[in-house]
Amino acid sequence: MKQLIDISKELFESKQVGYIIGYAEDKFKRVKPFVAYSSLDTERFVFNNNSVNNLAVYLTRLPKAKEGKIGIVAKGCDIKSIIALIQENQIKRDDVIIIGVNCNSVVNQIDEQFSKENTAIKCKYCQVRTPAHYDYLVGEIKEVELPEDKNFAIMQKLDSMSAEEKWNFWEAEFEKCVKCYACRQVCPLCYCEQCIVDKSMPRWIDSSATTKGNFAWNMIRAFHLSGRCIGCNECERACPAEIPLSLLNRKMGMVAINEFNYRHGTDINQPTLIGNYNVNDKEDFIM
Amino acid sequence: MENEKFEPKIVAFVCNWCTYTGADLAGTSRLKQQTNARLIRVPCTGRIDPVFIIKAFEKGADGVLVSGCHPNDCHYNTGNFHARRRWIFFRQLLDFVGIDSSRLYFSWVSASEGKKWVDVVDGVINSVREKGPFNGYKKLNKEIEIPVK
Amino acid sequence: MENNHVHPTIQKIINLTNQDPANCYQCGKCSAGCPVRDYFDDAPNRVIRFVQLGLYDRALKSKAIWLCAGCQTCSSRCPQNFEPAKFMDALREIAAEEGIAPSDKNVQKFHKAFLNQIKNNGRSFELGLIRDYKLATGKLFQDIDAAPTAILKGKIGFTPHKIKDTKKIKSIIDKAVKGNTK
Amino acid sequence: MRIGVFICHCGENIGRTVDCPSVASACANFSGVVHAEDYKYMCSDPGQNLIKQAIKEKNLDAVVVGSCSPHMHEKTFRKACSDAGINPFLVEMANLREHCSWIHDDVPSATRKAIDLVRMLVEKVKFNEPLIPIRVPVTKRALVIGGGISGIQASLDIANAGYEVVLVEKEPSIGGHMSQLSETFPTLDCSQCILTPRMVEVYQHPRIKLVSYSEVENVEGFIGNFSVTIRKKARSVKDELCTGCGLCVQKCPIKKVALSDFDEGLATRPAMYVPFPQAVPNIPVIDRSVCTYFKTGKCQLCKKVCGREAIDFEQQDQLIKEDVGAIIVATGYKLYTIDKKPDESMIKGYGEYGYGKFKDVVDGLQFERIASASGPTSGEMLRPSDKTTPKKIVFIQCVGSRDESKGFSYCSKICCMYTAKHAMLYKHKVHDGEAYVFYMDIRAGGKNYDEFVRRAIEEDGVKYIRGRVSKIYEENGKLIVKGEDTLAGVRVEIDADMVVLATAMIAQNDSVKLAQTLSVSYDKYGFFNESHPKLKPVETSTGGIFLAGACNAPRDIPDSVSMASAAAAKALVLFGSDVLEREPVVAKVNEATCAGCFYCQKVCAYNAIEQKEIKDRQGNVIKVVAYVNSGLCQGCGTCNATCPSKSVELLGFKDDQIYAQINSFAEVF
Amino acid sequence: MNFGYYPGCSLSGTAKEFDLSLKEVLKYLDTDLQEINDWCCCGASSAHSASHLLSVALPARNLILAKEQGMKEIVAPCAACFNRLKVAQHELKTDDHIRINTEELLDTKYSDGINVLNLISLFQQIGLEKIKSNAKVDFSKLNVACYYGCLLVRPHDILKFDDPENPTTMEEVVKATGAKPVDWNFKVECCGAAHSIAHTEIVENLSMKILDDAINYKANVIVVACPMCHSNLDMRQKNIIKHNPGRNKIPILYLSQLIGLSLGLDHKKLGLDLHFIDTAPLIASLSENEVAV
Repeated sequence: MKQLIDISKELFESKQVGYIIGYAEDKFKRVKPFVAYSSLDTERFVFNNNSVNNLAVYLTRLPKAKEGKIGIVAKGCDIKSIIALIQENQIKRDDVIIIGVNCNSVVNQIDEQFSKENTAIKCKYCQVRTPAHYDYLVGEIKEVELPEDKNFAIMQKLDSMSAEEKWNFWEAEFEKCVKCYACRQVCPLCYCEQCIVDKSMPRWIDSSATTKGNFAWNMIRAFHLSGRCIGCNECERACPAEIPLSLLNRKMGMVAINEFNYRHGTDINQPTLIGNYNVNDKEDFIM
Repeated sequence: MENEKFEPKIVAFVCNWCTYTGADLAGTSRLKQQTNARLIRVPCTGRIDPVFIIKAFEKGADGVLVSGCHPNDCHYNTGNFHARRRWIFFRQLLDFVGIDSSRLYFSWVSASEGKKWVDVVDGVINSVREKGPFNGYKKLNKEIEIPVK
Repeated sequence: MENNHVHPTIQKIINLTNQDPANCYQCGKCSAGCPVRDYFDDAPNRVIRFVQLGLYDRALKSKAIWLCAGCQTCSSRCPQNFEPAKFMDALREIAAEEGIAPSDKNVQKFHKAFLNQIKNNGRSFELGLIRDYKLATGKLFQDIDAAPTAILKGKIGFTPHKIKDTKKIKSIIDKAVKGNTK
Repeated sequence: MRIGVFICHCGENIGRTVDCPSVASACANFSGVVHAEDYKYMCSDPGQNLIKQAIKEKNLDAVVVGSCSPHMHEKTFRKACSDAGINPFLVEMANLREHCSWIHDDVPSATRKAIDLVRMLVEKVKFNEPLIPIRVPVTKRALVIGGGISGIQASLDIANAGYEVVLVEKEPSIGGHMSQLSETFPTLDCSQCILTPRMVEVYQHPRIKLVSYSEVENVEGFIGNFSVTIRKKARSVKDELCTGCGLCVQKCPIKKVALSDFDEGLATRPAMYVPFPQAVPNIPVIDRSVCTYFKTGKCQLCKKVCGREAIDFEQQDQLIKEDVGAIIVATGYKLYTIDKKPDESMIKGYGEYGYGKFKDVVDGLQFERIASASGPTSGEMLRPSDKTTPKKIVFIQCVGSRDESKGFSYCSKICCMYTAKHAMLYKHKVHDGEAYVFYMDIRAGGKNYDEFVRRAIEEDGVKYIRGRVSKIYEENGKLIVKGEDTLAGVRVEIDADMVVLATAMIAQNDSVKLAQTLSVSYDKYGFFNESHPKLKPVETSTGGIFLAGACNAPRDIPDSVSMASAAAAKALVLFGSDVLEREPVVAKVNEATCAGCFYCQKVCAYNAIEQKEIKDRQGNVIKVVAYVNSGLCQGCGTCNATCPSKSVELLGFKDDQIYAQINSFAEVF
Repeated sequence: MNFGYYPGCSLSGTAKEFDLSLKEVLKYLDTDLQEINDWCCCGASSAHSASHLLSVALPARNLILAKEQGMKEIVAPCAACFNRLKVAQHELKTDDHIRINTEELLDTKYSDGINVLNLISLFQQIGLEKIKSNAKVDFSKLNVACYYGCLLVRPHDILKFDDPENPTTMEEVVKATGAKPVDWNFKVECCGAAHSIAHTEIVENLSMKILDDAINYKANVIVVACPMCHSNLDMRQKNIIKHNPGRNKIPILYLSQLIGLSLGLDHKKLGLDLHFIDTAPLIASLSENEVAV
């Protein structure tokens, strides 16, 4: 923690940053996103198992710093979002200073105590506990115990179902959706100025929260994130209806890996999956 | 109505240069086919947005066919390559939510493949007919029609 | 590569070699470079041609398929990436299966004797091999001058090295050679 | 909106299977349709007049014609409606013939389908917008890339028609491979004798700007409006001062320092050189890699002898810009030199033929130089190793061609002819010599071509052997050629003195890079692709760029010259008008909603999407959005489908237009 | 260094000296060989003449044994064995049909992952520098014709070892001993191979051409890496001379024997006395130049 605060202070004092996005505790001792605008503010910075939020979302939401760059405290997974944003022209690498943090897993249910059972889904298959890309690196890696990947088991089970069973599964899930768009708001890669769901000429997706419209919304969102989603799972965490959105995004992520051996947000210079092609792309499904 | 023989509704999105022209050739050659398909002409398979397909299903299509130029034959050089990459994701996504691949078909049909076009269209119609109506959306459409008390 | 319109013999060749004789465009490079071609009745490209024409019998009765040394010079130089050496192997196998008498008995008897050695010992045992071959062909005096030197120098042992699991080897060979499943 | 629907019977063609009157009456009930009628032949003059009349009488503002394929009569009906005052892009066609009546038998269901098809387009047309054709001015000036016979021909044709040409050649001289040839088939006239006058004509032509020793670096813009950057490589000689006296070349002390490219490595040249005596322009080049001055800082002999002070050791590469309206690509071919197989494998070409190992195994162009009067042997038939006359010579065809294993699967087309020519030239010079040709098939399609081959066999006694050679090895000073005569079924072994390999014609090394610079497509071998193999053989996929000669596929001189003239004609057609009109089916960006992810830019095959900065009043950049250059956009709509927020849309096929069609594809839901 | 070892039948019989010399040289170069327990014959050219399946199944058995015995890399000095093992590996990897049939026949699952080395690639792994720095005998006057035969280089697509028309890797090894490789025509020509017994006349003719060319290009010795090639060039040479009187003899050495000689190892232990064509004159001419250690 001291390391984090020291670096942050130094960044302010050397006038390199305009503000730093990080985590701080509120008066109820809950860890929340916090923007430090001065050296003094950085005293409040914390990082622990409750630092679950993907702060990269603020990079496109907050106004640009008046002077200096934007500093951001980020876990390995969050840094993938930052790289993705750079790959997609949303920010320039030179405009951010990334304070990477070694991460020892974060909570799933923020209201409950962190434990082996209460560990976020993404941590169960995390490969970037030590970030792969950063300007500064703080914190230490400790041994962590991970629970089994139940999410994956559900995905496999779904894969083995018949079309009708799958449809029924999702119908039951999507029925619950209230179109609050929390999933979109919390997603660092949902940076469109006007979302397709808000478009009325034509209205591709019913705006009322009917199951039909919910199907369209969730499918289109998953499709628009195909080959792009970096798996931070903030959408599922934010969903008040507890729809297992991670299943959709993870499925598409696996397509990207299996068909193209591609992981978005791992390399700034890597050509994006959508937007490029290979003449030898698989086409066994095309008559 | 219930006893009426099921006739599938098929929407086909085809590119202007290869498949649409191939379908023209099927016509000029008087190659007979079933009447279930409705073609929507777009310049290129690159123009075909997956939302079109979702919308077609929502509107009652029992099957959707997407067809364009063979690889390397695209009138716009690379449109079909980009389309193909999208399809790889989209069809697996649809399959995952329960719209399986026996309702969504893809084909390359060139301007000279009138016969292939007929085979593709009839093949799709037959297999969707065998599969039966797509009730998923029909059920949801009904739900909307019921007035809320 | 399965196709209904293909003749069963061609299909068998395709299955055994993963290549279609139609690929050959008869340039003759295989025959030009074949080291044993001068001892053949029909040049390798002709044997392929027979098969292309459907004259399977002529191909299967050809001496060439038995005299092919398997050196693969042809395969490595074929401009069509066809492998005549593999093709010859397949024809030999088919000829044996169809009970067509080999047009070169020596070669066939040698191979038989060789496999017999493996069957009995799991390895080839040269003295036994030579003995078996000579008994089969009646060429009792061939190599009579070389053999004693070899034996004298300890190059040919008197007793075979047997492996432990000869039973297994015997059953493998019996199954593979008779009831080829492919 | 007031829509008119017109249903055509096409005589019996539609009317037989589709009940046209009931289609028309069904359509009359569609919302927005104020007029619907059917007629026997809508495309006939009375039919068109019917439409025009209805437009005026019913004050229509959109039209749907249910008739044949839009590929057939879209232009006709758009024109008719335009005459009557409707914007042509407010006209849609429902394909009731090719896609309905001709492919169905059952009248009720075909009629139902016809109604659906019309309805879908009625719904679409409601969202159509009037579009105005895009007009772009034409720069009436052409760029020709490559100064071989194709480039020369195209340049002369365009220049003689009165337009300026910039001719770029990467070598120090124009002339290309044709200048290396001894004599040409099937007439056996001297290649240089017919070529050099053309080269001089190019040089002296007032409308041709020859830029030699230069390469095209970058191309921007679109049909009628290209901006080209050319890299002029440093010659170390000021071309505006040099008179071509040749004194510097004579005095250059580094005489036999490098192998001559022009002589295919069979002769040497000095560090300061002109590739061959008739070079155009006749300006020497310093090969900096071998020049003593550039290596040690001493010598400068050339500078001392030059009376014009034309030598410039400090010269740098220069970038020059040219604006042109059309580009002709005539970059030609390269001979497969078999030094390396074009893949990662460790095979080095044709090891079995000993090419590169045995000095007397040469390729086709090397033989041309040996046979040429201007060549290293002054045309005397002497073999490279010991300069003796070969008494037995073997020619092998299809080396690298029709060879999937070590070369390319295509036929190089010209080798049959040039091998016959080679064998003849040999026999004409060595009367008592024996010439053998190993071939697989003789492909001599062309005027007087097969007669030429027969002449080689019948009059000159060249022995043709049908079969490929398997191995060549050296034994006691002879090259033993092991082949097979597949006709006789016998092995042939020839103890030859010299062997000539007719190696494949392949694409230039940098052809793919150039294709990418020009945004034209290319095949897997690196040859540039024509737009249509039959009907657009000289056009490329990019408007305003044309192909000539062997850069498109293996091709001989007469074919290359005719293709060059054809390409020139295409450029001249373009120059025939002052402005170009293009269909306005192009993409357009909604800058308000564009988030600047630029996925659209990635998928665009035409580089038509640019980045545009949106600034506030103080001039600060607020955001960067996509911008479509409508001159480059070809209207595929891939950007539209890729854009997640649908901020870029393809005019004529906008989202609401397609939505309307999907929304109405069947009667009952 | 440690490698698995698949000697093959010949090395335990007619090519005894190949086995002897290889082991002797490797001992000197600190390299251990661990023989695959209970290996069987690879089937050589006879198996693929009788059954395609058998030609895969026999090598597969050995590969499976090697894996079970914890080996990752095995050396197959005999070119024929090397070839059969590599080809079988390739077929098992690329053709599911043959893999399933093989597994059925052997009653075991096959899994890929053994790296098969031939004699030359073994020495490449050990390091030519090691041979060079340990060379004790002056070979500078020795002209060597390197003979690869068929099976080391063909089929190239599968073996991926050296250029199939003009290989040079064995020359590199020979150069490390200080000897001079000659550039000749028939490095990869066939000697008649398995016809040695059934058609001696063919083998004699083919081998004679090879011997002639080597002598023509001034070679003092032919070096081989294949027992079949050796027996054809060495044993058959006697009859060739008998049938064509007045010919010169040329000794045939295994590559391992040549290296052993250059390392100054005991001639008897290298099995140099076991050849049909006497190697003594060659060795004698060398020892005149032997340098003191």
